[in-house]
Amino acid sequence: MLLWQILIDGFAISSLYALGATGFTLIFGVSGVLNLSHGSLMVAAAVAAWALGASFGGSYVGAIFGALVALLLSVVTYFLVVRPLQQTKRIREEEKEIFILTATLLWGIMIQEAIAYLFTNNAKTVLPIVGGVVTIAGVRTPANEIFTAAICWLAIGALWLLVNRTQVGKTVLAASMNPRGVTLLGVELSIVYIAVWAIYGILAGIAGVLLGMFLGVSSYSAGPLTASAFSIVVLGGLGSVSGSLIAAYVVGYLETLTAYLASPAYRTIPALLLLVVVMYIRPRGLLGRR
Amino acid sequence: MLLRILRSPAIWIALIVVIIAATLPLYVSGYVLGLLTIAYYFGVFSMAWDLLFGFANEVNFGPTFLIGLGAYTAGILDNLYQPPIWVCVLAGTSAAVVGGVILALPALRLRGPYFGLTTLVAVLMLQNFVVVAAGLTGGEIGLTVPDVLSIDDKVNYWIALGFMAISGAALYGLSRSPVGLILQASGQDPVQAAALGFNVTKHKLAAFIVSAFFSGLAGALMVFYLGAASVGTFIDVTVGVQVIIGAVIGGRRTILGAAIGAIFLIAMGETLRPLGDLATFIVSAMALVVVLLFPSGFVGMIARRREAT
Amino acid sequence: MSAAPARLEANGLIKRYGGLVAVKDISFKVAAGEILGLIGPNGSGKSTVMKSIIGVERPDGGSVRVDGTDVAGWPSHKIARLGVGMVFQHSRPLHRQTVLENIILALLPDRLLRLLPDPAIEERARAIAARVGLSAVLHRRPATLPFADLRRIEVAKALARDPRVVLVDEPFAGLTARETAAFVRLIAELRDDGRAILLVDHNVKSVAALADRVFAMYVGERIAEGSVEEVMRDETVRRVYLGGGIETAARPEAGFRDASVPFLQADRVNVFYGKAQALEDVSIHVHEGEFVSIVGLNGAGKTTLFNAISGLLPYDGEIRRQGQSLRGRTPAAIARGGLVQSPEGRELFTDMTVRENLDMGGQRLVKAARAERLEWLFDLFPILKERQSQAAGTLSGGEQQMLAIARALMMKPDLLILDEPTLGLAPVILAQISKALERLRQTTSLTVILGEQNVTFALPHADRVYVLEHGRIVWEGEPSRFAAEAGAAYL
Amino acid sequence: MAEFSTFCRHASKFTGVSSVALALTVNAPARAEDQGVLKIGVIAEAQAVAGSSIPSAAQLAADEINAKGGIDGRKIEIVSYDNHSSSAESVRAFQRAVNEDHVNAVIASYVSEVVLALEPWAGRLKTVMITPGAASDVITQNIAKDYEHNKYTFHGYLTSGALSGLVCDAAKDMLVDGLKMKTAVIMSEDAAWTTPLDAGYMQCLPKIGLQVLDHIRFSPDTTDFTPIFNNIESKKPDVIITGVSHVGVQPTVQWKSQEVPIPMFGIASQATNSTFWKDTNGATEGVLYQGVSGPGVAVTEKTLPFVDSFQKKFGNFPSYAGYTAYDDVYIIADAFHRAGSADSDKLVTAMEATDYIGTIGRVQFLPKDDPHVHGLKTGKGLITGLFLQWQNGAQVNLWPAELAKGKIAFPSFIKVKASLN
Repeated sequence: MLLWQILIDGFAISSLYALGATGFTLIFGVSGVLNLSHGSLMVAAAVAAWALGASFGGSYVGAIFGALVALLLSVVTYFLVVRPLQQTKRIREEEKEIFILTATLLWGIMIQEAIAYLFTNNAKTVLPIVGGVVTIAGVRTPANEIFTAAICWLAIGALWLLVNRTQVGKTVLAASMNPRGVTLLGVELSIVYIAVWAIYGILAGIAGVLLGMFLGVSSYSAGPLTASAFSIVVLGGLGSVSGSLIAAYVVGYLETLTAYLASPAYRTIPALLLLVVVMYIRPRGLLGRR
Repeated sequence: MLLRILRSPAIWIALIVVIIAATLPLYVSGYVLGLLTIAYYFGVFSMAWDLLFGFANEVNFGPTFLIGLGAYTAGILDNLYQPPIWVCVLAGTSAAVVGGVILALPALRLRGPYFGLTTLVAVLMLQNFVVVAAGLTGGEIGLTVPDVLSIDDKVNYWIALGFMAISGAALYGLSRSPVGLILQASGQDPVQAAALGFNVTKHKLAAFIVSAFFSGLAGALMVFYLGAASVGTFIDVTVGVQVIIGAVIGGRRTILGAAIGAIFLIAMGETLRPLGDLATFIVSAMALVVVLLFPSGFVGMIARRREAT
Repeated sequence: MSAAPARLEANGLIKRYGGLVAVKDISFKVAAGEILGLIGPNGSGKSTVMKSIIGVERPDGGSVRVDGTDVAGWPSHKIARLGVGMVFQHSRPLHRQTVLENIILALLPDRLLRLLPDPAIEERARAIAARVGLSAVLHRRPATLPFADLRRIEVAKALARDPRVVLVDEPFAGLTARETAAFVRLIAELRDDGRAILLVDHNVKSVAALADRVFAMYVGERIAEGSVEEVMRDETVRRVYLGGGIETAARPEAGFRDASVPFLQADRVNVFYGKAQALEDVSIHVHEGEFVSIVGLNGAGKTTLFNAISGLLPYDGEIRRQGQSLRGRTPAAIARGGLVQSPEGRELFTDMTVRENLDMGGQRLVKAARAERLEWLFDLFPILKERQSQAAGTLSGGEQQMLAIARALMMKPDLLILDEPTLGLAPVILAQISKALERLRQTTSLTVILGEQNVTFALPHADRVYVLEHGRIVWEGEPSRFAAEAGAAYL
Repeated sequence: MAEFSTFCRHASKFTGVSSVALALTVNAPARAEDQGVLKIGVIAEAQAVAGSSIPSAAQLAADEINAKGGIDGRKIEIVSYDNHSSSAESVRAFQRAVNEDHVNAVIASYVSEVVLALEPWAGRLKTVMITPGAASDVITQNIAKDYEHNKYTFHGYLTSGALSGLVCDAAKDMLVDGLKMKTAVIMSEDAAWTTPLDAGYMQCLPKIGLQVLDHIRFSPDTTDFTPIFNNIESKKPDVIITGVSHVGVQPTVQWKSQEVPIPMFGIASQATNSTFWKDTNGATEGVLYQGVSGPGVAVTEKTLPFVDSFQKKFGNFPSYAGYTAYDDVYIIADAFHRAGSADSDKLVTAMEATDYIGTIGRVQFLPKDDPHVHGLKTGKGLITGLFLQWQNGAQVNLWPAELAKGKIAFPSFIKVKASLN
């Protein structure tokens, strides 16, 4: 019984983590950018969905709107913040990393503060698309929880198809392995990057909206969300999508186990400990490429 | 080279600024003093960070790990046994140094984003520890310490100013000293530095210790200014972010610039206070503009102009 | 000379990277007051030897003795303190410090408590500066200095600890004739102080002016050792650098239709890396359907030239395709325009299958055209057909090279640039690639520029040959005349 | 970035005063008698729902008093400071209030953390401070521990201990007698104020006949409450006794979305906000919470007039801290009047003698020898509090019976064994 509960709850939250981290790691893989405004994007999506859903009632409309907001923001992030830094000649290459980190961080804070200003920093919960509960293996589970997991995997699946079955996706993948090679084959890298940021935006958006339905968000969540995506991606290995997926489940279940068996108060600690250990023993993460 | 330092206008300007600053309490409201007192402590945080980033070329995302260690150790000690304040401050500082070494020793092996990452994780760990060990640390509530440096905001102001001035002089001097040179070389190109016979790891570790020393000391002192310590004030990642941004917009690799940047951030946040929640938004926006358009920061811009000639 | 006691002695040095053995049992001695030239083409392992000596790499076997002390596997800073100085090829001085400070830095003891500057050190720094000829610019910042002076700073730093052994990496790269002369004098003086000096470079010629002895390496092994003349005469060396008796099959330049407006023309192209000039007034032209080889040692500027043509580098001068300037077009646009490069190092998508790599090349072709093209390529490189579904990264070096060429050909290029296709490949593979090139030459109107340091491979396929040296075109002509006219320059 | 040092939005307004300050030493700060004005500093969380009512309510009270000619002819001036819910910023605000703006007393914050950080400063700067909303018992315990130093602090709101008592009183009537409930699980956030609250629960629940099956404390930054609810459910209690303030929306929403078949009953500060229904998309339907006030509930004859004028003036309903802040101004003013001076020590003595009918009941402070000295006295005839329930979008008061405005009712997914008589 308890086992089943842990299995089911852990699955939902892990799927959410997985979706959140996938886009994050994708961006790093292709353009080597760790986007610290990640959490803010997710929150923005959720709040947008909440605001629209509240005023027009339609949860679907709200959800889609939320995802679009994230998409928009992510593309803006690329053009306004990341790209100028990547192209400037005034910063030495080896220093660009810290600049991009700082800049995306600032950008994230701006988004977060804007949200707090416009919608206060109370926690918001998006009206779930599906309500009610179903009983699986004796565990009464909110339909929304299952819905969340399902959508997450649909999105991840879609991403997989995109990357492995379409020309665009293949190009993106190729670019992540060898940007120079792609250029020499007549592909404009800038277009690839825009595509990637767009894909990332949608993924983050969906994750954000689902989070809003599942657990609720407030502008305060932005930091923790970035942090968790960050640690998951590092745990899985920077740039390795499959790595992040695995890591997401490791973290998700670790947290759920702790919450059930020890105490909800210690939820995040074992995951952090694991992260530290991995950092020291195997810095490039579980499936890290570099 | 010592002469060069004395000849460099930076020092003289800094000296004059400090002297003027010391007279502020005579004609500035206590509220402004309180604001500057905090700003000065942040100035030290940022300078200590700049020594690591600008010279050792190591990005430490966890300045608040060191700051927090210093602050909480001092605070807890005072809370439990009420020894003289200086004992607590000393203890806090040493705790920060020890913690710094424990963090740096393994972390220095890591390259690229990983060093920064480890330091970030260290902060999260500390934060969790403080919350979990609520009995000792006051947890979410924060910690109230029985003793304070002074209840007179002028005195507090002068302490902070003096402390910042001394730390600034020390760190700046260090950065311009022979070891500073070695450190800079080690940061820029470890292979070449080693080929010149320098033990790169040793120097980076030393830099980390110095940085930890000043961060911890500043943290401990700040506790005894506020009479309270809370995660939100000393450990939260956002605090670290503010420290880093201060250093970056002030001008990395300039030490003094870091202080200016930090003070600017806090002063700005304050002047814009009437805008309420928008204040933080605008300050972040300004900082972002600086990062994007003037990557070498306030002081960096001036310095560059001088170098060009 | 071998009688003289060895200052620096490498004995049975071995270095492996995973499976590949980069250095196979290398042994040599350098006596005090002697200059040894360590030469070898790219990938010969000479740099690895150098790194093993200064402790950047940890040798897997053998010993490195400095005046008898075995330093193999020591951390570099210990080796440096024992008296081994290194002049790096790429200088990275501290940009915010003056020249003097940069030299002082090298003189500082490795102590943490060095808080106050020591006037004695500054004196020595000035002395060293004077010696390497920097006195005039002591208080300038490196950013404002010419390239030669930056190199001088490197020499000064290497001298700081008064080393008994000095390693110099590509001593004259990027220097003008006059500057080179000055450096020859400088290094000669160092020898006369009784230091042991190891010059590391690509070919005999570049160290001929200085080296008392030369030690030649090829794919990790010693191939020759002796005086400059001996090594230059050595058969193996000549084969490695010039190839043996090569039969050439050049088609006369006049025979090409567009003789009036060349298909591709580079006109007085100059490229700088920072202060170092990588290309100096390089002018070449290629006719439609012509096969042109550009031979030159690694570092001579071939890749730089190709990258300029592909639009990957900013350059001065003009590059025209059928009379139209290529300036301002993105690399991708140039590639789409049919000017395709198969780059040095191949740049494959290693985690993708062979087929996926090829499809990436053919992505702008319609399905039918792509299939037909694939057919043709599989016929050209049958091995790729078998390997279709295998990850590119798992292919052998030769197969990877074929894939790189095939991938470029998938773009249906008008002009194909092949940069170092033979790098580190076994002869049998070379034969296959050779055959493929020959077929392209016979059966297609494709224009090819082939960049090579391996003359054996470069000449047979060439209608014309350019020799590139230190960023300058030093010779142009039919392959048949190469050995006679350019061989010496090339060794 | 959240940590920028703080100060109220009217900074500029006071820079004039500051010049006066210079001559004066800090340990005996100049009170504002000379200007014939009584200054009360208000340090609160301007953007938090509960905190935002504090300055407004205080201002309202001041205006009323001034309209009636002030206290002994002296006007009352409110000086308010936004502390961004941060102890550090509150300390700075407090220092400025006393040293710079020379306030005579301070009304501070609804967050226990903040008040605890300020308490020693009230002692150091010898300035009367009263909190309209913090609940931690530690505040009063500190006074008991070192009365001479901490006597300047007053607890103007119910301590957690007191709150637990009130919850038990209500639970006795509504759950045990009304719904024949036998068992309960305590669920509270891990924060300063809940420690004594839980202790109180553990002690009084069995007394009224509710057996405590389990006691769960969770970190205030918990977002996923699934494990907690599942855990509780596996214990099969009749009711969940809550102690939540920092969190609120998330547990409520997940309680609904998981259809946890057990009612929630107890302290839920956020549920007292009128916006709570929208924030939770109506998930709060059926939530039972303790309050000191409620829409349309006339606790005393002063309650409704206050709510009306508050709403007229600010367009929304006051939070629970609003009521107390309003009363606190009157209490301080009254103490001024009786002390006949703004000298802090005289003021303390006068405050201790307070007997005042406010908006939430009759206010008296516990005497010096009490372990909760300077805390509020509770019980019949003093302060009893209310018990309300969210019923389709409205906050309906159910307890005490004489003030009840409706009957207890639960959403369909809640299984209450006993019939709702």
